[in-house]
Amino acid sequence: MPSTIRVRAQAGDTVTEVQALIQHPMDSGFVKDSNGVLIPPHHIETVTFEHNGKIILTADWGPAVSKDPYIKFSFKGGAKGDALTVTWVDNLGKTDMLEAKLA
Amino acid sequence: MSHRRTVRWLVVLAVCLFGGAASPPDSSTPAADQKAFQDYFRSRFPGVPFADFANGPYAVDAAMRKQWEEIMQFPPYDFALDEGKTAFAVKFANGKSYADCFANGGIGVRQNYPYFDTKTGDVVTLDLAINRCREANGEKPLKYGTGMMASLTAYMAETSRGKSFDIKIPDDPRAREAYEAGKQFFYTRRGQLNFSCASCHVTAAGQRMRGDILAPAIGILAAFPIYRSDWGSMGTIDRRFTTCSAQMRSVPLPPQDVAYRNLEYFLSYMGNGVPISGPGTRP
Amino acid sequence: MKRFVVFIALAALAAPASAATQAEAEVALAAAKQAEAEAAKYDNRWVPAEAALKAAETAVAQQAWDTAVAEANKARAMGLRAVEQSKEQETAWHDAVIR
Amino acid sequence: MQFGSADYSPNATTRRATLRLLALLGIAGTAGTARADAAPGWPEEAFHQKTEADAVKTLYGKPFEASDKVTLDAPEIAENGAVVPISVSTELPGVTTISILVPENPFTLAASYKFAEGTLPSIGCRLKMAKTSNVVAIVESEGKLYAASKEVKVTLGGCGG
Repeated sequence: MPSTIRVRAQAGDTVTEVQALIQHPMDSGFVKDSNGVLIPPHHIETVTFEHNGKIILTADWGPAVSKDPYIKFSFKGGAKGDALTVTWVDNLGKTDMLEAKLA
Repeated sequence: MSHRRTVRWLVVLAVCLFGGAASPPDSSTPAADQKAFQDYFRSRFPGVPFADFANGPYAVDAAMRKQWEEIMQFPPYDFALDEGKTAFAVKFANGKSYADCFANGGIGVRQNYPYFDTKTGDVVTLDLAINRCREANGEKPLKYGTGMMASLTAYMAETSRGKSFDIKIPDDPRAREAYEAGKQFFYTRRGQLNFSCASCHVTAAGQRMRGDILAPAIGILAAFPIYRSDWGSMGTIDRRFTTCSAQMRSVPLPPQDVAYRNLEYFLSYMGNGVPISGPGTRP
Repeated sequence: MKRFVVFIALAALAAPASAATQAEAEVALAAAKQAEAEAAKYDNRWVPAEAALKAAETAVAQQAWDTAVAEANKARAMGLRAVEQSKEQETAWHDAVIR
Repeated sequence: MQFGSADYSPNATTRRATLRLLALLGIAGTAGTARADAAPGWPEEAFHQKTEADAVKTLYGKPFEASDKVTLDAPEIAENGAVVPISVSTELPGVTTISILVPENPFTLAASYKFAEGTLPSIGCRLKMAKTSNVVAIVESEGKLYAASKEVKVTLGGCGG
């Protein structure tokens, strides 16, 4: 099975730009299905980004984050080949993790 | 508009001459239709470079374009694209693969679909070709509209980006019939709301329909399959046609119905010269 | 607009007849099905017509004859209107062609 | 015609990933407790507040002031309320968190980001908006809160494209 996490991270001269896309329904709990039954909330609560084992960004998300969520940020330092780890956990306790290398 | 009135009189005259038959043949040729169609959109949207019609509503609305560009920084179809690429390479049980069914191994050929098959006598869309390939190799056909069919067509479109639609109408009366049927479908009003495809994508193109900007008909299929935020998932041309029908309060036809295939044939031919941009994203 | 007026007028005609019989419901349903089949020949069944037809079938199954007649008449009226629309469009579409 | 949606099966519900996350969030050894199935440290109460004031109070417990040093980029008219691109950045120093609020949504707080030293105070994301609303960005800089807001119009979609 392919990862639910997609990362693009490019190390620049001074900063590294990180973009990530996560495959997740992000059901808010406010939407009904075609039978009129409320779809229970199912959304990511926390995403953590680590650079060489050190946390650089933590995202806490509610159900208002769009389906297949996207995030973009930058950090100082970071060299080609460094490890970037992305981990998410949702309200049902499901989780996924991806270890990428900076390009 | 006197031009319009003249046209109307000519139509009335034509109807009289041809006795008002079910669908009197239009005297114009596909090539003349195409020129008129493209000229219409060029003059309607003079600021839009022709190739940009591949980007649908984003070609004609700057504010929407900005949001699209943000989405395209990491487009949500990325997962489907990867899935399609992987699936495309997988061998069937008999050892063959999709590549064996298509010219150039299926790479960079999207712009030639749909084509008229003079052997089978019908219009073959890319989606249909994929399923005919599967069936010819003893595999079950895929469900049309979304899922794996969207992923495979996404990958095949992606390998064809920048190549212009190059739809041909062979010298075969059946091909011409399919074209004419597609043309008639495009301009025919149906459904409780009494809309035709042209009502939205010609007459009202570039205008707002509820919250959305209506895409110009020219090149409108270049971006397919698309990830629509409204769907929250991928959809093929079938999915778009069926939802268009439903929005006009007309019961959708089955995916790949001959009427939809003919429509795709006509519409793609009108867009000859517009580059493939799929897979795409739309609101 | 005119179409809507016609539609509403037809819908009004389809107002439930009180205490319809099973026979009346079945006749109405058959007529509705026929109209929808005709519309289907033009690839032009209307979504609400199909919905009314389904409602009529459900009502027949539940022996709710009044509802069945009302829904069937609604479906038939819309089915006929769709056929009329399609016949009109057989020539009218030429008017819309970009030339 | 009913089209199914994509199949989501976050496969890697691995023990390793879970443990790693728990460890990351500094609560190693708590696996097996009642809340072990949700993200530890996720500010649940703040995410359930229905007004801007309550959300900020629950999350931060202190007031905020408007600042032109907070840059909030959001469209004037969302092309689809389901996917509204939002970005927030600031030139303020010592930024530790940035939160984004949508007061007209059922729950006001949409997202909250914690920045480590060396991470630039700038974030881009995509949010759902139920209807036309202000979007409020709150930046925590050297312990103080600064805000910017912008109205985003959300109209009914479902037709074009």
